[in-house]
Amino acid sequence: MKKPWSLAALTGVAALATLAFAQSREGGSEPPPSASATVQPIAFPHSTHAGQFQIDCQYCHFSAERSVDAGIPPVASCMGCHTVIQGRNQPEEVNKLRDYWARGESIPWVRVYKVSDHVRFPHMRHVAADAGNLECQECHGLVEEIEVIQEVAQPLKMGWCVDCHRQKEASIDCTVCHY
Amino acid sequence: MSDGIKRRDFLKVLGTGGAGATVFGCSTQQVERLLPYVVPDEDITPGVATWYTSVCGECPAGCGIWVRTREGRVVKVEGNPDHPVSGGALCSRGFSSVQGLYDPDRIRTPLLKEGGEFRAITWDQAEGLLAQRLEGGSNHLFLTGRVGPSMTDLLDQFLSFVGGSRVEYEALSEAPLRNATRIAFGRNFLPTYDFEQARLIYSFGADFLETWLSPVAYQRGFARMSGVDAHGSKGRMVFLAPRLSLTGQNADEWVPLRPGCEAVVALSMAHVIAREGGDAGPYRAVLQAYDPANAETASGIPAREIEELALRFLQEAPSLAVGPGVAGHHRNATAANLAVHILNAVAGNVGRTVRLRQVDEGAAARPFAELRSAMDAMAQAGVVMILGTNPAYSVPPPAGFPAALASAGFRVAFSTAMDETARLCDLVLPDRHFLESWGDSMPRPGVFALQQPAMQPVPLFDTRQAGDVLLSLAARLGGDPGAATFYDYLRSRWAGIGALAAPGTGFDSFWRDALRKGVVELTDQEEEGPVPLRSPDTALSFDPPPLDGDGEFTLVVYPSSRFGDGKHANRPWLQELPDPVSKIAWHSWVEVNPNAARRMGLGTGDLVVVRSPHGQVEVPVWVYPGIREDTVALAMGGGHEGYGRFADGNGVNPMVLLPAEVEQPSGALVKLATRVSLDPTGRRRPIATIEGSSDQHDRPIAPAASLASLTRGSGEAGAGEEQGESGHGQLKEIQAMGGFAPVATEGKPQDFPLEGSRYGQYDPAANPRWAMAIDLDKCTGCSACVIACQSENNVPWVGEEQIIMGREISWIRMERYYETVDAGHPGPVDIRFLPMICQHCGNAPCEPVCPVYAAYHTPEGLNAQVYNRCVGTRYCANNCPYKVRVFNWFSFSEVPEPMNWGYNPDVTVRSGGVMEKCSFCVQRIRETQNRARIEGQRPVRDGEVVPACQQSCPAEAIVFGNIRDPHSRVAQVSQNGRGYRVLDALINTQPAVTYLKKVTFHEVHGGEH
Amino acid sequence: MATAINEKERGALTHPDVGSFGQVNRDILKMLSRPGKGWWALFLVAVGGVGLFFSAWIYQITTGVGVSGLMNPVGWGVYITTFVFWVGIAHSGTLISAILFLFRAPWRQSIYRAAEAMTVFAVMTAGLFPLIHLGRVWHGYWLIPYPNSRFLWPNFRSPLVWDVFAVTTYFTVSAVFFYLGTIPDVAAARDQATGLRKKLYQVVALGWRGTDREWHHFGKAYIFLAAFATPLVLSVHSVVSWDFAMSIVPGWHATIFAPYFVAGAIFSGVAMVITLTVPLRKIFKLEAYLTVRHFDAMAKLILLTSLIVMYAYLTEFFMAWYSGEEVERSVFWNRLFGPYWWATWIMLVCNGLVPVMLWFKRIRHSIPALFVITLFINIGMWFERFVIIVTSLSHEFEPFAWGQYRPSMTEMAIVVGSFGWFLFWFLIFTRILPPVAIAELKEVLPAPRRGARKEVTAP
Amino acid sequence: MSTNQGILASYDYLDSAIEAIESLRAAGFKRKSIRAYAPVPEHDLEHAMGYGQSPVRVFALVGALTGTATGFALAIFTSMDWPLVTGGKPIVSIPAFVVIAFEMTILFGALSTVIGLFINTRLPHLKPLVVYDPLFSSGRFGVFVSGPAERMGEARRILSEQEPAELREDPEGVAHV
Repeated sequence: MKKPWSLAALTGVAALATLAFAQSREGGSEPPPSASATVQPIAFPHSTHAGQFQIDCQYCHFSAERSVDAGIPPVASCMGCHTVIQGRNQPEEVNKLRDYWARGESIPWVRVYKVSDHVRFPHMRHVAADAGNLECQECHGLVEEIEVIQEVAQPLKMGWCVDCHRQKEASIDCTVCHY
Repeated sequence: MSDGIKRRDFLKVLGTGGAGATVFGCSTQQVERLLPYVVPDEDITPGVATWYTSVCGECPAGCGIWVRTREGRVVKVEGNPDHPVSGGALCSRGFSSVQGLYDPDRIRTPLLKEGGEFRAITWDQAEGLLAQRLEGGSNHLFLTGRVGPSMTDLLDQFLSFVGGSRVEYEALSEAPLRNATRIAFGRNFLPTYDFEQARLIYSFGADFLETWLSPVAYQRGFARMSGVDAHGSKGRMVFLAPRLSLTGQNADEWVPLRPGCEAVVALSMAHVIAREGGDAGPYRAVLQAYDPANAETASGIPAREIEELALRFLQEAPSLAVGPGVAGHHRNATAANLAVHILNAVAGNVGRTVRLRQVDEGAAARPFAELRSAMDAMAQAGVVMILGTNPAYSVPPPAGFPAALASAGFRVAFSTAMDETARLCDLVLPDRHFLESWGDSMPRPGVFALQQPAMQPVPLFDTRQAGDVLLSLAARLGGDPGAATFYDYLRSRWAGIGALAAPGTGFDSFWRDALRKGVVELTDQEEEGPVPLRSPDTALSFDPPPLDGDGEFTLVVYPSSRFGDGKHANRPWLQELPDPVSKIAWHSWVEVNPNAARRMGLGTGDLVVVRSPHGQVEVPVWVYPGIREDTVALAMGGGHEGYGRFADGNGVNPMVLLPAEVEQPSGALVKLATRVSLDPTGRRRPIATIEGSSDQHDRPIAPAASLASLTRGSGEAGAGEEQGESGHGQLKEIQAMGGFAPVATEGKPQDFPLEGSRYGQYDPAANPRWAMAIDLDKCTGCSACVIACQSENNVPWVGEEQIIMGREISWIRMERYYETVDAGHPGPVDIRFLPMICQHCGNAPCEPVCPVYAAYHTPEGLNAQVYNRCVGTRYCANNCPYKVRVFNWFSFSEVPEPMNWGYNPDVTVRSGGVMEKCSFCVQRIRETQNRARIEGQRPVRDGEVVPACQQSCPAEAIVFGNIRDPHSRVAQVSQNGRGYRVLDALINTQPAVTYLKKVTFHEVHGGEH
Repeated sequence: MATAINEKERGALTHPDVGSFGQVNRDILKMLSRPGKGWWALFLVAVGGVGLFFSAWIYQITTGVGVSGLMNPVGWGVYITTFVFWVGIAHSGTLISAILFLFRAPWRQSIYRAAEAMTVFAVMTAGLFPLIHLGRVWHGYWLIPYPNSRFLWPNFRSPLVWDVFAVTTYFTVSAVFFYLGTIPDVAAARDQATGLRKKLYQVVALGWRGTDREWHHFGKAYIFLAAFATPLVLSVHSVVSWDFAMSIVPGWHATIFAPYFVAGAIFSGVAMVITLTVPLRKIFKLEAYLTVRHFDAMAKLILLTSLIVMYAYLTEFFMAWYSGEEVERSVFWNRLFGPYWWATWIMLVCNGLVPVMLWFKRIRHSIPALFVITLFINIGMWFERFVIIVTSLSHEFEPFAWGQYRPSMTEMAIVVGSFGWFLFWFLIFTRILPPVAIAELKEVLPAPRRGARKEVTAP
Repeated sequence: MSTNQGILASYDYLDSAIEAIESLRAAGFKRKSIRAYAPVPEHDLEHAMGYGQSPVRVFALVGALTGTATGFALAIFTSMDWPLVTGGKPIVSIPAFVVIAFEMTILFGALSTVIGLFINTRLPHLKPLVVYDPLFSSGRFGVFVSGPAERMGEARRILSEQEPAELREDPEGVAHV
C-alpha cells in the first residue's frame, strides 16, 4: 500500500519541478519571429557584408557608440559602395536598392531585434569603449555568418539580460532599464 | 530654398525610438518597420535629441525657446536660457504649444464653403480663387492678431499691393497702458518694468505673474526680488485690486480696492508723495484734488491707510507701481494707467524700475476701436482676411461681429485650427503652427529672435505658412515681392539686423549664429534715464468709471492664466491643469465672496445665472475669500463653440455679459463695465477640482517664518533652525521623559540607505543620493512645472469626469493653502503654495507595502516605480502620506493622432492599472550618466541633471542634485535655516525633498504654521 | 465504563425525540434527497448573483478598474471592505469547529458542519476580492513566489504577501479540515445511496469503513488539525488587520487592530451562522437538532464579542483624542461627523446597540428575533470595514488631497453578486454533503448498549 | 497451505462488540487479525483493541518544523537573491518574515498531519469490499476476525455468544486490509 503513495508523491514533485523549470525558461516558450516577418524588402546578406568583406558593424549602424539607438544605415550609405559595386550573388537585390535611391524613398526594413517598450537599452553603454565595450555578437550572435538576420542567439528577455549583468557585475538596479 | 528645412528631413526613423508606442504590448506579432534616412543628416542621431532654437508664439511676450526633437518630431519645448525674456523658463501655455502642434482638430486641407458646408480643395484651387477675389475686389481688410515684425511688414506690403488695410486686434491688448505711456511720457511704446530691482511693488491689478505683458520674465524678476536673500532682506508686494489673482495671492498685503478706484488711490498716494517733496511736474495741480481724505470717500480705503502706503512707497525705494491690467480695463482705464505712471514718476521710479525707450512704434494702435470701424467697413470690403485672431469668440455679441463679417464680399481665414471665426469664412487656409514655420519676434526694442521650424510640417495636415501664401498670391497677381518664400523674405529682412549686430561678418555666418543662439541683442538702443512727465494732451477722467446695470455685484472679467483670451482652450493639458487660483479644471466658475455666498445661501458648486444688462451665463459658484463682497469674477477662455473637441462646451464665455464698448482714448475693449446679479437655479454641478481642503489644519506641511524671526536669530537667513526641527525636538523631549520613540528620527537625506540595509549594490560611498530643494518663498504657484512635467513624462490627461471623481494624474500637485485672506480690510495676505511631488523618502512608506517590489528604493536614493512590475494593488498610494502616487484607472495612453507624436520616447507610456508618480526625471539622470560615461567615464557634474520642473521654473525655486556631495548646490541650499521636510517631524519619512519656508512680513502663528 | 461526556449533558443538546443512531442517519440524509421549492428559489437567486458577479467583473477587467468609484486618496473601497467582511465571516466556522472542539464545548456538534462549510465558501468568496481590486489582475500571480527567469520574487515585507500566505493557508487548512470531517458522514451517505450519488460518495468517502484503526488515527489527526487551525484562525484575521495596521494611515495605524479584528470576525461570523442556520433549520426541519440551546449559546458568544468590538471602537476614539495628534484626531472626528457620518453611525448602532438586546433571555430564545438581529450585525460589520477603510483614506495627512469616494454601480454589483456566489456554493453543499455532522451528532447521543435496552430501541 | 478465512459479526449494541473483542483477544486472536467497525469513535472500543499513541503526532511535528524552516528560508534567500531596499528596512527583515514562517508552519503541519492520517489508516481504500454491513455507518457495531480456516470455528463461537444481528463469512479472510 505504501508504494502508490510514494509514486504519487514523486510524480507530484516531478510535475512541480517541471513547471518551475518551464517557468524559469519561460523566455524560450515565445514563438520565434514568424518566417514572414523576416522577409526583408531587400535580401541583405549580413554574411557577405560583415563576414566576407569584414565591414565593421558600426560602419553602417553608425550611432551605436554614441546613442541609445544603433542606427539603421541611410540609403546613401548603401549607395556609397553600391553605386559602383553591382554584387555577384544577387545583383537583382542591388537593383532594388538603386530603385529606392532613385525614388528617394527609404527602405522599409523589418525590425528583428526589439526589446519591450518598457525597456531602455542604451547601445552606447554596451558598445562604447569607455563604457561596456561588449562585442555586438554577444547579443546579436554571429551576424557575420548569417545570411538572413534573425533573432537567433538569444531571446531578448529579462532573465538573459540580468544573467549577463550579474556576470559582468553591471548594475542590476531596476531603473537602469525600466523607467 | 531651405537647406534649413531639408536639414530636418522628416521622420525617417519611425519606430526606432518607439515614440507613441504604448507600453506593455509585449511581443507584438505585427511587423514593425524601420525606416532609415535616405540622405544622412548630420544634425540627427537616432536616439539622441536634437534641439532647435525658436520663439514661443503663444502670447506677445515672445519668449525664446528650445525645441527638443527626437527622430524628427517635436517632443518638448523649453525656455532658451540665452534669451533675455524667457531666461530658460517658460509658462504653462508655452509648454502646451506641443499640443497645439499636434492638435487633432487642426485643419487638414484648404476648405471652401459651399452651401453652408466646407469641402476640401487643393492649395492651387484655393490660391487661385483667392487671387481672383483679390483682383476682383477692393478695400480689402486684413484682421490679424499680434504677428512678428517681418510678417507685419509683409502684410503691409501685401495690402498696399492688393489695396486694403490691416487691423490688429488682440483681445488682451494693453492699449490703455501704451496710451497712458504716450500721454505721460511721450513714448508710444509699452514700458518695461524691472521687478528685480524693486524693493516694494504696488500692483493695481496687474497680473504680471500670469498674463500681463511678459509673465515669464516678470516672474523671474519678482521671484528674485521677493525671495529672501542671504542677508535676510526681502522685497514686498502690495496688491490693490478687488480680486486676488495668482499675482495677488503672491502679494504680502492686499488692499481690496473697490473696482475702478485705482486712479483715485494712486493719485492720492502721489499727492502724499508730492507733499513730501516728490516732483509731480505738470500734474501738481491735478494732485491737489486727491487728498487722502477725499480718496477715502471715493475708494473706501481709510485715509490713514493711503497715507501710510504712500510713505512706504517713497521710503522703500526703489519701488514700482504697475497696473491696472486687462481685468481693470474699465471706461477710464487709460486714466488709471496714467495715474499709476504719475505715482511712479512722483516717487522717482521712472528710469529705475520703469524703463522707457526712445522708440516710436508708429501710430497708436486702438485695437477694438479699429476693429469696430473695420466692421463698419466690411460691407464695402472685397475680401476680409483673418489671421491669428478670433473676434467671433472674443468680441462681445452686441458688437455684431458675425453680421458684419457676413456683409463682406469674401471671407478668408488663415488658421491652424478651425475656430469660431474661421467657421464664418468662405475659405479656410490651414496655416502652419509656429513650431513648423519661419518667423521672427521683437519682444522689446533691440531684441530680435528667430522662429525656425523645428520639424517638417506634420504630414497629416496639408498646410502652408500664411507668409508663403501671401507671397505666392502676390506672384499670381503679377507683383514682385522680392522673395519667393517667407524664408527668403525673412532672410532679406534680417540682412539689416545682421549689418547692425555683426558688422564685418558675412550674413550667412551671422544667420547661422542667430539660429543657433535664437536671439540677437542689439546694444545701440539703450534705455534712458528718468523721463519727465509731460503735460497731458488728452482730457481724461480719473473718477471711478460708470457701470452698466443695477445688479448687486460688479463683474470682473479677467484673462485666464491657462487660456489667455481663449486661444489655448483646445489643449487638454491646459484644460486639465487646475487653475492656479481656483484649482478647478475644465469648466468655468464664478468667484463669490464667502459672506455674499452665505447671504444668498450659495455654496461651491451651486449653479447660478449671472445676468448683466447685455447677456447671461449659467455657471457654478466657487466661494473664494480672495474677492470683495461686492464683486464677482469670471475668467475668459471658456465656452467655446466650434473650436475643437477639448474646448467646446467647457465653461462659459464671459464676453457675452459685456457691452461692446470702446475705452477712450486707447480704443481698447472695456472689460470692467457692468454690474451683474446672481440668480440661484437651485441646481448643483460637480466641481472638477483637485482641492480637498485649503486649510492646513495646523499640520507641518507649508509652514512659514516671519522675516523678523529670521533676522532675530543670527542676523542672517540661516537662523530659525530650531523651528524647522521643532518636531524632532518634541520627540527628544518625549524620549528624555522616558517616553517611547520607536526609531531614530534624526536623519539627513544623505544618510540613506540606513546601515541595516546596506547590502549588495546599496553602498552609499559608490552612489549619489539625488535630492531636491524647493524655495517656497520664490514659488508663485504658476503651475508651469505641472505642464512641463506632463510633457516630459508622458503624463496623460483624464478628462473632466475623471477629475470630478478625484482621479487626476499629475505628478506635481500645486497645493494652495489659505492662511490669512481678508477681503474686508487692507492688511496682510498669506496664501501658501507648495508643489507637492514624490518626496523620494528615505523611509518611504509606499515601498515595503508593495507585494511585488514595483516600488522600491534604488541605490541612488530614488523611490522607483517600475511600471511593468506593478500589478495595481494601490496599497502604495494608500500608504503615501503625501498622496503623490496616481493611478491609471483606465488606459489613458491612447490619444487621438497625432497627439501621440508628442510622447517623449525616453519615458515609458503607462497602461491602465498601473501606479505612477514623479520619478525625479530618472530618464534625464540616465541620459546624463550615459553621456558622462561615454565621455571618458567622467563623473556627472553638479547641476548637469536638471529635472523638467526645475528647468521650467520661471521663479528659479527648484534645485536638484546629489546631496551626498557637500559642495553641490542642493546640499548647500538644503542647509538653509528655513529648510524643512514636509510631515517628516510627524512620521519620520526622511524625504529627499527639502522645502524652504515661505517668509512673511507679518508674524506667523507659532513661528511654524 | 467511563464515557467522555456525561449522559445528562448529552440529552439536552438534541430534542428528546431523537433517540437512536439510525434515526440521526435517516433524518440528516433525508435532507440530501428532497430539494424543496424554497431551495430552488434560493438557488435561482444565487445563480443570478453569480451571473451578476462575473459579468460585472469581466466588464471591469476589459474596461479598467476605473469602472469602480475608487479614486486618488481612496484607493481601496468596497472591494477590500467586502474582502475583510468575508474573511471575517469565515472565522466563525473554524472557531466553532476547532476552538470549541478543543475546549470540548458540547453545543458545537449540530452546527459545526454548516459553519465550516460557510468558512470554506466565505474564504472562496473573500479570496476573489483582492484579485478583483487589482489594476492588472492578469499579473496577480506575481504575488506568489515561483521560480522565474527574471529572478524576481515577491516582497515578503509586504502585508499583502502575508495576506496571500495567510489566506491560502487558511483556505487549504479549513478545506482539508472540512473535508476530513465529512468523510465518515459521506461514507454513511454512500451506504444508503444508490446510482450516481453512490458512485460520487464512493469516491469522496475514500473507502471509509469506520474501522477501529480508522477511528483511532482519525481522532488524533482531527485534534491536531484543530490545534493547527486555532492559531491559524487567530493569525489570519490578525494578518488581514495588519494590511491596515502596518501602514501609516491615520485610523489604520493602531496596535489594537489584530485583537479587534479577530473579535469582530468572530462576532460577524457567528452572526452569519445564525443568519444561515435559521432558514436551514426551517427548510430542512431540523428543529430537533438545532435547538434553542444552540442559538442561545451562539447569542451569548455574539454578546461577548460585541462588547469586545465596542470596547475597541471606544478605545480607538479615546486614543485618537488622548494622543493629542491633530491628524489622528481629525480622522476620528471626521469619522463621526464628516461626510461618512452615516456609515459610522450605522456601524455603531448595529454592532454596539442592537446586540444589547441579547442580554435578555427572551430574545436569545426567540429564533425570529435572533435572525433579525444577526442581519443587522452583518450589515453593521460590513460598514465597520467600510468606515475603517474609507473614512481613513479620504482624510489623511495632506488636507489638500482629501477627497470623497462613492462606490459605483459596477462595484456594488460585484459586492452583491459575491453573496450570490457564496450562496451558490452553500446551497450546493446542503444538497450534496450532510449539512449536519452525523457521526459527531451521534457522539452526543448515548451509544446503544444492552444494559439500556429499555430506553433505546435498536434500529 | 493455510487458507485464510474471515467472519464478520454485526451487533446492535456497543457492549456486545466490546465483549466479543475482549473474548477474542482472550482466546488468543492477535490484534492484527481483529477489526472492529463503529458508526462513531468509541473510546471503549479502542480501549478494547488496546491502541497506544497514534504516530500521526510525529507527522504533525515534523511537518510543522519543516514549514517554519521553509518559510524563513524562502523569505530570506529570495530577499538576498536580489536585494532591494524598501522603506529603509533591512534586506533580511526577520519580524516581517515571521509571519511567512508562521503561515508555512501551519500549512505544512496541517498537510503533513493529513498525510500521516492517510498513511496510518491506509486511506483511501481502493479495493472493493468483500464483506461489509452498510449499517455500520448508521448504528451497528461490527467485529471481523480473520485467520487460518481451522481457527474459524472458535471465532464463530465467540462472536455468536454476543447475539450478533448478522454473521457473514469471508472466504478470503482479507475483507479489508
